[in-house]
Amino acid sequence: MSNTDFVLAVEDLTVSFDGFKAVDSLTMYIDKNELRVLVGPNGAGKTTVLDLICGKTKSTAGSIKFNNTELTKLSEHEIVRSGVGRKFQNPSIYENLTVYQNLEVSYPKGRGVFGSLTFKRTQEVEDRVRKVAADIMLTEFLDMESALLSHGQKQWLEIGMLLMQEPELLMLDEPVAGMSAKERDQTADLLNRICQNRSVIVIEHDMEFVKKIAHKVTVLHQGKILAEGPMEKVQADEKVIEVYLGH
Amino acid sequence: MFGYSMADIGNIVVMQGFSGLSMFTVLLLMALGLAIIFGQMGVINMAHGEFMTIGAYTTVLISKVAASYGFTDYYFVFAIAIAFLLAFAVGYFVEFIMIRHLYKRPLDTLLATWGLSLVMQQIFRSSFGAKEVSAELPEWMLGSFKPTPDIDIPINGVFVMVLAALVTFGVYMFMYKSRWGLRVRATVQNRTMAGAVGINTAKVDRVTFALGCGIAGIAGAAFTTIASTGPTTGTLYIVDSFMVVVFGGAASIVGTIASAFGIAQAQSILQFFMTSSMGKVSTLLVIVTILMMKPEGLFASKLRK
Amino acid sequence: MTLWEKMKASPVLGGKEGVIGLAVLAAVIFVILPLSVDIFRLNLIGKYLTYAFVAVGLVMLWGHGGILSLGQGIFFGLGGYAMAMFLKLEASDPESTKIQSTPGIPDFMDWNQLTALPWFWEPFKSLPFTLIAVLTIPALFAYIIGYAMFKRRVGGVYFSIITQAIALILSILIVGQQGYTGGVNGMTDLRTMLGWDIRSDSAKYILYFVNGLLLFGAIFLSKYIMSSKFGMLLLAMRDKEERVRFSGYDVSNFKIFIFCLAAMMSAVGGAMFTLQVGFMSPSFVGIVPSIEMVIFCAVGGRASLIGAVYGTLLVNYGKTVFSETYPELWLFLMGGLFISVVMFFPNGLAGIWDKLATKYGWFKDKAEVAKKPEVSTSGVEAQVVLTETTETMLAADSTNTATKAPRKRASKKDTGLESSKMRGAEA
Amino acid sequence: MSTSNRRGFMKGALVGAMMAAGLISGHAFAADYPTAKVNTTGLAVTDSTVKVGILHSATGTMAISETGSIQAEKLAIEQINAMGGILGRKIEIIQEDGASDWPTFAEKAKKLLEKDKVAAVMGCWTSASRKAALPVFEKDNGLLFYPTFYEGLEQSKNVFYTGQEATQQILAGLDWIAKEKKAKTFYLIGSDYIWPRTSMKIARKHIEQHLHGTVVGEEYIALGDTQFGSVINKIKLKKPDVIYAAVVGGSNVAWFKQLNAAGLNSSKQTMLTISVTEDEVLGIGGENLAGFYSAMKYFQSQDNPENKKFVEAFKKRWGKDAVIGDVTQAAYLGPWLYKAAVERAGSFDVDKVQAALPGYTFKDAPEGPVTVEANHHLTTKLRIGQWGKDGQAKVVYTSDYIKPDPFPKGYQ
Repeated sequence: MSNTDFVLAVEDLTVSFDGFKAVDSLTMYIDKNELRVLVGPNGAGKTTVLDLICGKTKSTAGSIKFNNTELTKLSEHEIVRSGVGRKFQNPSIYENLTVYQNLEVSYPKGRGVFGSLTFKRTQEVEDRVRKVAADIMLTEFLDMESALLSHGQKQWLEIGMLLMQEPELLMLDEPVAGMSAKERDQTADLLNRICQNRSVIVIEHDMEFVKKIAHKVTVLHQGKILAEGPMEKVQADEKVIEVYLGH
Repeated sequence: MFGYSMADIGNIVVMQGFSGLSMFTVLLLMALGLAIIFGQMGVINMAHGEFMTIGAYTTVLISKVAASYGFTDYYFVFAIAIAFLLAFAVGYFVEFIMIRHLYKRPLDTLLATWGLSLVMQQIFRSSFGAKEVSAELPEWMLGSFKPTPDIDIPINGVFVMVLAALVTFGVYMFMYKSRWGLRVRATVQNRTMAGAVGINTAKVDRVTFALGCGIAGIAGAAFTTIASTGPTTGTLYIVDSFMVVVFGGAASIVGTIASAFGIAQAQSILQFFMTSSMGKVSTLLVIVTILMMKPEGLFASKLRK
Repeated sequence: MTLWEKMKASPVLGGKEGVIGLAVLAAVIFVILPLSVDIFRLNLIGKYLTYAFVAVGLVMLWGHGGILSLGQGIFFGLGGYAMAMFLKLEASDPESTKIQSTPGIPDFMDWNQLTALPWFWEPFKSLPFTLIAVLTIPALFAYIIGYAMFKRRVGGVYFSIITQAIALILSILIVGQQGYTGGVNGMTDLRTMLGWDIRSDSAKYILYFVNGLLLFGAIFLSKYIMSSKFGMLLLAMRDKEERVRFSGYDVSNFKIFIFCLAAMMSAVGGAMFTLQVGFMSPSFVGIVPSIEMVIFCAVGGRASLIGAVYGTLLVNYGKTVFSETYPELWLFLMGGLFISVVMFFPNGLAGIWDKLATKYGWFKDKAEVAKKPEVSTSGVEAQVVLTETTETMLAADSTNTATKAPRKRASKKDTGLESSKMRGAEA
Repeated sequence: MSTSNRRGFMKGALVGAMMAAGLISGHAFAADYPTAKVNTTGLAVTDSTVKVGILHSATGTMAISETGSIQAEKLAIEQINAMGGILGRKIEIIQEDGASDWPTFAEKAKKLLEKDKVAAVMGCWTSASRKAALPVFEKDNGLLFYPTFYEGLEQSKNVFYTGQEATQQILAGLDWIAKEKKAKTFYLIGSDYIWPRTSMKIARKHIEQHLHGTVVGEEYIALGDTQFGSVINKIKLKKPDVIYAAVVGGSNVAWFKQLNAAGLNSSKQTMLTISVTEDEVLGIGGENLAGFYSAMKYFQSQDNPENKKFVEAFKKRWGKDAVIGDVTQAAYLGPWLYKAAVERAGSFDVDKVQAALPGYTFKDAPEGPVTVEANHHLTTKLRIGQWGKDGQAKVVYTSDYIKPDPFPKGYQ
């Protein structure tokens, strides 16, 4: 495939599990600094798309280019190192470590075996941790064991861990699940802040929340794109209405 | 193969085929109970061999009792039933006092059941002495069946084969055709959900574990016809049993059957053409190599993760 | 800062408790035991301490990394055999083997009709080569096994059972290839090392102390690793492997490294075993010793380095004493010990110590205590939440960062289950 | 027993044994042998007692085999004590468990010699355990009485071997079977470790060079393997005149059961084994063995008076179901040989005991008189027993006395 100006170019992406096509010839482009939301009914293939991009699942066919680098052949850590960050549906943090340590572990230095053995906590690390902690509203909790955080705070912490890596593309799977209304608002602000110098893909069910953050929305259905575009346009799309109501 | 007549070679092929089948059923019987306990429940039961030994000693004792009443012909059927019940009962008890506290720590079940196996070995030694004993086999089970004068089909091999088939069928019916089996599978797949729909998961666990032990007891009883009975007999079987289950893909009973078949044929053939001990090593090496490449075993259920 | 303060503040040593723990262990190994038992018992303890190398490796591999290898006997054996080959060659000089058909080769080779030394034995005539081999051969072996498995993400129970099978294969091979290995008898009657009689009392004393120093070396190295970012990652991998991978780490490399390191430690133990006991046999390579070594570690506390040493000493001493006093009963006692440790004291001796220390407020400020080992009966895979690392990191925190406030939350007095319950309530 | 110079045994085995030994050596009283004189090297010998170690596996896989040895040694020691002990000193037993683990044997041997200072040790069973413990005995100058028939290739001044070395057990047996059964082709099968391998090496040389026969197959089974289908088929293909077997442990039971089930019973196949004694028969079952031959120096069924007495005493002490195999009898010799050696030396000092024993003939051994040779092995006879369904062997052949030759020329 040809090179593009897009941060992420997904073309003809297909994956099948025992013949069942969870993602079927999907083509999608994400711009620089864009915040894209993936919506769709359960089983539409949203999470699978993220899995494919970050290498958790291997594709059957098609290509994924990130800054014109083919990702489908890379292993997970190589994809991450090339600048893609992924947050999971359930908050995935190291519960035995403190908030500080969680962020520190995510700092993109000392990633090799020997690098990690000789890694030192420099002022640079310190500054970066504090800055991210401030972003995710956890400055006060830096020394707390992260298991003690509230559910919403854990979600933020995971986002913070991704921010530590300064990814160019951030993928968030249901970042506001289990959050209070106030936390949702804070998260929306957070997302709007962080997409200023990177692209973000979000999977979300909460349409109110989607409205607050989405630049563009992609509706998936049975592994295929049903509609794509700004929120208002998608909401008005008849196919989309049918799928959602008929569901 | 020069210097042998065609008839010789033909006979050997038949008998070798049987010996492969026979080893297959032995491995299958060994592994079935473990396939339930380890494969379905995730408990790494290192005392599996000792549950087999319970069955073996039961058979020996009953053969002695039967002999003193002049009732040696068909005692074996009773022996198998009692071996099952006894191993089942011990398994039930062990689950209750020990295993149920460890379900969330599978690797710890390995250590605890290792301790259990030591204790059981010493119980056997204290009760039956350190020496090996043998069950007096009924006349009809000795010797061989001869379709032609030059072909011998061991009757005890046939017996183990039939028993393995029956037990496998029974396990299949139980797991896939009975309400109990449904509960077991439900509990294994989603404990919380199973509990929520009114399944007594604790009881299901206990019965399932005990069932696996009971089947080990049957295997132990059957093996008195082909091998030894002593306090440490169980240790002869444990690694082979795990190999069969793991190689087959832990959660799959079909996998266990397939893997028992594959391992038995490989070992049987290799041991024919190499020395016995190198045949065994080669078989293990092949298994380990395949497992390294396909860690989920032969018949892993493909899940969309 | 005084030395004491420096040591206390060192994240590697693990704070005040860590320093005192090491000091006590050093006193036990280097002063109390040598003064209180005769050379026979001391040699026996030296033998136990060679297993402690394996246990220390397992603490990192299993306790911290969550990787349970049931094949540590492989590496113990490889190290031991490498050393035994050197010593056997030295004991097989043409003069003392002149009654053989082929003098100058080890006796078991002669019995097996070998007429020349096999090529792979030749280099073991050199002590430097042997010492290098003790470290590199097991590491290479571990690398191959680890690479094959971790790159394919074989983990958990499967890893355990495959390593167990490899241990079995290796022991059958050693037994089967007796012309090259001495078979089931192993390599016996090892006498001297570069002319130095390793069976003399003075040699036993020296070897005991060398062994002790090497063990401390292994512990310090482990402590350093545990307190580095590597140690933190190891824990992170044990609990959330996926997350680590998606933070840009090649998880398999870390696992391979720690597996190789544990293998090397086991091998050093094996080599020291050969030197102190005077022979090596396949009974250290197989399944049973490999599981026993895991149990030493479990009894001591699978996440505690120092606990592992005490666990090894306790179990082996128990084995010796019970089997002398109640030869017919000791299996009951051993079996019972294993069961009860797993069921009631999953953190082993270290866990018991922590409970006591917490209860009586020894060494710890209570806030730190809250983050101490939590075991878990409630966790997913075999997990114990760890001891030293978190604690040392915390110690480091308190010197580096000023924000201590949130740590002092009232609900954190209790450890273990209670506190996890409380967490549930808070969440 | 024609060589016995005594007649008229008293009833009751124990009393008989007491008297028997008494007649030979005469009663000794401790007062005649002051401790300071008879024990100059600091052994655990007092005015009234002498400590002797028993070192066998009471646990683990080898306990199956070693239990008989422990029982025989204890019986002999009790009998010796009942007749006044050694030089008027009662034997105190210190029993240690080798736990089927070779290093443990070394550890326990060290403990017995260095801590307990025992005057002698009855013990070890497998070669591996002996090899592990041997350096300890040599370094601490201890004394070991080792009961098992073994591969030879060893001779230590610190060990007396009361079982047969390989050539004693193998050569005469092969000669007999070659002559009796006109056997020309042999199939060798053994467990995969040193004793069977060395034995088979000797057997092969003897078959090829002296009997002018052919070895048509040689097979080794991994220790603990229980599947013999393929091996049996190989044997069927080769149709050997004789199977020569040295399979041990759990494999042994499986081997005979499966062989029988495959139709290779004694009516079709001649087999001579060197690894089946009455102890193994318990596990194998007489019906699976009936008609096969074992080559041993002793069988429980021997009907010489010394043996009858021994069997009676053994059953009285250890239960009527107890059986006695070759090694058990050899183990029984240990304490008696030790007693004789000490009394000949007039001292418990190891060096003197060692020097005193060679040349001694123990006339009352259950197997018949045996003589200790300068190489610390015994001159014995070899017997071929044919097994019956009842688990006892009928002795069908008894050789002349065979001198021990642990380093046989031409067989290495």
